[in-house]
Amino acid sequence: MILLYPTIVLLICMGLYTVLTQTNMIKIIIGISIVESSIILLLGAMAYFPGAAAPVLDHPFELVADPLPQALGLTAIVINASTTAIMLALVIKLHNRYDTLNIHEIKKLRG
Amino acid sequence: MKNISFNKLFSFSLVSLLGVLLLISFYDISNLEVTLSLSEHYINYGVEETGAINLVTAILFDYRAFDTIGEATVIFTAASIVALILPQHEASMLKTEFTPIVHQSIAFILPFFWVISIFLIAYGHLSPGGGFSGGVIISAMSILIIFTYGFHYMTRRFNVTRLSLIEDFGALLFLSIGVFGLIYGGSFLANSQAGVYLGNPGELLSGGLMPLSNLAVGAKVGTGLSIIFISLTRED
Amino acid sequence: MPAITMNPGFILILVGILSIFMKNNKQRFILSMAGLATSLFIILGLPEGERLLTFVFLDFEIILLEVDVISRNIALVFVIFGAGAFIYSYKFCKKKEFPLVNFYLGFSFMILFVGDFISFFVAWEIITVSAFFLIYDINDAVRQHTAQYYILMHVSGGLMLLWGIILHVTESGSIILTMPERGLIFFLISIAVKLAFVGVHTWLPRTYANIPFHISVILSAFTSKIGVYGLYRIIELDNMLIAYFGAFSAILGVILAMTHSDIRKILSYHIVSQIGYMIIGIGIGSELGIVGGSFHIINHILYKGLLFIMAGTVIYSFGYENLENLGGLWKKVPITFVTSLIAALSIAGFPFFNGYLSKTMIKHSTDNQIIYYGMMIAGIGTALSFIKIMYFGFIREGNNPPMKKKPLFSMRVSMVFLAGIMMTMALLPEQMESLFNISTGINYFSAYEVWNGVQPILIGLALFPILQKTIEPHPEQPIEPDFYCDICNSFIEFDNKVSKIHTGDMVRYVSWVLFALVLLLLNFYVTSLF
Amino acid sequence: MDLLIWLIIIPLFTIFSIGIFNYINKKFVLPVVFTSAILQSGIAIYYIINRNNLLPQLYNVGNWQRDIAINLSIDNFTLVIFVLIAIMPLLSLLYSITEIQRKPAKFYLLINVLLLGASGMVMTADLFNFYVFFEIASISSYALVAFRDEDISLEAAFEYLIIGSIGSVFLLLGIVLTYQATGTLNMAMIPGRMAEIPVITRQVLMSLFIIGLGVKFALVPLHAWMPDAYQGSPISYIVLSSGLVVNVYFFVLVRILFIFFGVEFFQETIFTNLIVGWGVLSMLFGHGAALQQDNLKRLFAYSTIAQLGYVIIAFGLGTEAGIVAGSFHLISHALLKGAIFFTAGNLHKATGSYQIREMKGMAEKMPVMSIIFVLMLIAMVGIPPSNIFVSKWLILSAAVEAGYLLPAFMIVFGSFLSLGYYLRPVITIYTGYTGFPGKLPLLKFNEYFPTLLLAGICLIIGLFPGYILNIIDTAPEFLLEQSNFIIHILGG
Repeated sequence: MILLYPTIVLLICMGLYTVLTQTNMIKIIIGISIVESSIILLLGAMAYFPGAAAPVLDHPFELVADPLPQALGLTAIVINASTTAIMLALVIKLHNRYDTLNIHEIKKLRG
Repeated sequence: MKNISFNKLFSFSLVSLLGVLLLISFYDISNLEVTLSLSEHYINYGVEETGAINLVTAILFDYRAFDTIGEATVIFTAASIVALILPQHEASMLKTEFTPIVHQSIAFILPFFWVISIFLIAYGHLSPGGGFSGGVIISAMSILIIFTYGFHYMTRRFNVTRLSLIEDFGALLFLSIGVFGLIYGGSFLANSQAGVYLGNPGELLSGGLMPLSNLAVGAKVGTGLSIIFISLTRED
Repeated sequence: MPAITMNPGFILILVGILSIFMKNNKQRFILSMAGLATSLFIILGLPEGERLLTFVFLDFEIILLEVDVISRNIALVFVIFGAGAFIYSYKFCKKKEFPLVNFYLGFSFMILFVGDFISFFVAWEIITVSAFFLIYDINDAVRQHTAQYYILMHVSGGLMLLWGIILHVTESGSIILTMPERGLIFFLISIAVKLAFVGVHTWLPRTYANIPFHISVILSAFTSKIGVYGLYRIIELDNMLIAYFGAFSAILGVILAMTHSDIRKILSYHIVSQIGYMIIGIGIGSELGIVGGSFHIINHILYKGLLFIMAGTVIYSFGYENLENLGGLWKKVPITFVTSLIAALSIAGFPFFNGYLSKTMIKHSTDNQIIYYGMMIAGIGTALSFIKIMYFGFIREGNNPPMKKKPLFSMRVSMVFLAGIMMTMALLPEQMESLFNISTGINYFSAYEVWNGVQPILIGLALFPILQKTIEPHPEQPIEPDFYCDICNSFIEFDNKVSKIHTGDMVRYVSWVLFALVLLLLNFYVTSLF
Repeated sequence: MDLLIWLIIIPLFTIFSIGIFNYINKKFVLPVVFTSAILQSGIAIYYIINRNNLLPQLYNVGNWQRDIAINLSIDNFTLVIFVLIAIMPLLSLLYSITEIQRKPAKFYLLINVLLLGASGMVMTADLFNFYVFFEIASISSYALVAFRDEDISLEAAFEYLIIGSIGSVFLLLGIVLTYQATGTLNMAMIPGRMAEIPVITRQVLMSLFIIGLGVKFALVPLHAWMPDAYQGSPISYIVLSSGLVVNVYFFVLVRILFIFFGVEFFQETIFTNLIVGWGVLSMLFGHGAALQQDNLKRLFAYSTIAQLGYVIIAFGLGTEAGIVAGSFHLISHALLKGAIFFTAGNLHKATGSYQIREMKGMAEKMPVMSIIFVLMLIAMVGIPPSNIFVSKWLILSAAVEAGYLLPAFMIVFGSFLSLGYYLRPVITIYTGYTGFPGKLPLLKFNEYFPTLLLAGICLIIGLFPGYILNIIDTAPEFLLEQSNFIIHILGG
């Protein structure tokens, strides 16, 4: 538990660093996915208490994990997956048009 | 070259500074004394109010069903966007030829996938699972089919148009469940509050309209993700 | 007859809208004249000193009609000159110009009678916009530049006015047009731009010398006078400083005028100088001074308009306006010569012409020696520059340009009409004073006053042969870059820099987002330490 | 009557059923889309007209108790956006009939998703539900930017997607941390819990919200996507974006900041100065970058950034007058910018390009559109009697009243800068005609009607601002007084 927050922060930083330094568009998308996943990890971590049971109450429990962050996490996963799908679709299309995956070569818009 | 390394250095310092600041605030927040009133209500009264023993499903399909319909819209939109952005082409990106062993074993496995997905959807309110997980497994089926038997095999049976019709009907089903709540319960997406028979918690037919919602969402998510995958794999 | 209580500006605005739908120039002309006649009728019947036509806008009371002596007299002369200008120019006005001129006139009338800051500002800005479209021309790059310069200058002035009004309104809570309680300097800057005070006068010669002559007739007669009227309405200071500034403006304008040789440029710089007289009158702040200043506005509208009409006729008939190319015109266009001689004598303040009356009034309103001698010097300069125009343009037998077209009948009518009105006014000083509800007791035609009036002209005549080298006509550039162009260029430089940092590099944009977040967080964390 | 839920149900039905209608017969699509758009406008207008006896109104989704349910609410501040919901989508759809020739059904679907997101974001009183609607609106925006399927639109869409995702990640982080810190997602219950949190933590949450939402309404320096996105996307989308969606994002940020943290908190922590300064920066930067754009769409994108700067200043003052002024500017800018974009699109029909230098001599070919364009550009500077004049007047007097003299003066200076760049299209359009290849296309009813209608509305608002001011003058009650909002959501 003590390493939980550093891990999440490390993941966020890794993702952002990937976005900032990589030139391959797919890798940039991977970076963004890492950041998004780390926040879902944060949600999951929030739900958990030491010794808590899963929130499926087929019989009474002393301590139950918080079900709300799990539900939120599920929603967030779906949304992130959709965004990632759109990103990938755009990358395919951009690759068709510009014939490159290097983000620095896609610079028609400026000024 | 010098320029690039400067860029990396800048990015590294920026990101690490951000990391330190975030870490401090994470610890600040985790040290707070918080009463989780919302969750307490769900845990204490969830089962008796909604009739579902899986609290996550109870939240997703009853307490916060409004979120879920939004989320379903997101998937729906994403599927149609991907189909819009990527044009219809004939050939497939995946040209791998597999041996008959693979073909046979996949054909053997697929019915189990089907059963699992139906189980997850139907028992969503009773055990871990639900419309989303079930839908994902349905889409995994279509991914497997495309991988092993090829793109044409899949599109001969289910092309995108037909899949999106199924998706449309799934979504409309979910919406009409919401409108049912509006008519009988006085509020959009009212489920257990609409006076629907909740059943005994733990039985298959419990939780009011929840199994039906799960079914709608399962159909929607499964077809939606399949559309996304099919569209992404098509290429010149 | 029952009087119509109505702001006469609205009639002309309505006429402007209607004239869009008219078929030819004659119909538009008749419509405009009818509009002016209606306005004249309305102006004569307006009750004085009441606040009428009020309604509420944004919790403020808008006063659309508030008449006093000076605004009514200026409005009367606006009507007279408007009629003259329409007669002069209706034959060759373009289709778009009729509505625009009518809007321009309409809002000029409106601004004379409004009683609150908001409608004052509205009219002030719309005058600028309609003048912009009058100056603008679709096929002429010089006029496009001019129009751009004009609107940038005037809108910046207008924004200063807005800022001043905002400061005043938040301080006092009322928008009635009075002496501002706060932000006086912004009002002054704004008015200075409008009335082409020295330093911000650059738009004036640039504009009036580059547009078609019939439009410069209209613009020159009204624009800067509205500024002076604004000065009279807003600034109620008996502050000699303003009068000194006026004297300074009068002298500097006249010096600039002498060094140019395009007729319209000389006339334009002369506006700067004559505005100085009006500022002196209003700056002195005594009743006589204000009446003198506003009487000078009236006179100036007439004779400066007539002079611009003269310049227009010369351009129309000969195609040149640089004095270098002109000479010996008096035989060819005698009516123009005679009427413009009357105007030139008026502007120089020669006795028995109307400029003399108002100049004498202003002189009498103060004992201050600096202003007296300043006006004297300005008078000498005025005399010199009009001797220059008259001599080089009409009398000198130099290169006699051939006459391309005879001046139109309508042009001659308008010149005679305006000259006649001027002479009538000049010879009836008592009636003029009664129009302003004032009795000065000055005997305008006594030998002492006449001698005082003639002095600068005689000095000018004496100096003319001596200074001939410096005021000899020379060719001129249509547009000269100046200080304000440099300011604009520096904005463009700044903009280049801003625009250059958008390189199209997505990663850079992402790093901006992160940078902003880090900066925000750091700011909060650092401030929390203290 | 609880009509507000229909603002969600109607677009949802349209979204889900449009594919089926398109499959059965393509002729059904337009009537369905327009019926739904008219119904949505009608609901918005119904609430605007009956504001005195209906508002504030609360809707419990799912009929749960108020503290655990997702609530939808309409109060007087929401009406600011409802004015736009009533006007913009219908006109934008009308305009799109001729503009969108390729896959119109998809376009209508995406526009409806955008509308759903916008109305959901405005009405919801639940933080996570807001995030869902936020993503709904964002996702459809990304696709609409890419809709024209040109190189630049794809590039812009990808750029917008990357920057937008980074923004929404921080927004999600903010929401998650808020939940962790307060234990609730109900917007009305958060303020009470928030007051017990240490100041620095509140400020961290605040900055996460600002960055997450600031990306969307192009707060400098998070604005870079906006000009690029506008350059490649259809006019109908741009009008809806700059006329409604961007304003919605801003609206929500304002609501979150004022309700969660409270105006006293800003004044204690000098946050007001920061936000006003940021508004000034945004405005000057937008005006500066617009000065030499050659593409009309880019130019107006930068000008939108700058105009939102004014709104930021006005709201940042944190006074009642400031909020009314900011709301008024939000509305009047949206309407006028919509009209300007429509006109630019109409001019584009003749030239086939949005480059200003290609528009030479348009005045001779399309005199009516040109004169409207020019008048609207001049109105945009704030020359009376335009609605922008009224809103600038309100903002200026609010700022001076609150003692922010320098920012107020910068607004005046910014107007001067904006005149500089609005003059360039004017000058070019009214410059010597060089000749177009081919015949001039005739404008159809659905192309000039929205333009003229919006321009007319702007003029009417400029002359009689009371119509709009009457609607929004009670808006500050639900923003400055947290207790009003809390009582409204949770009950007495």
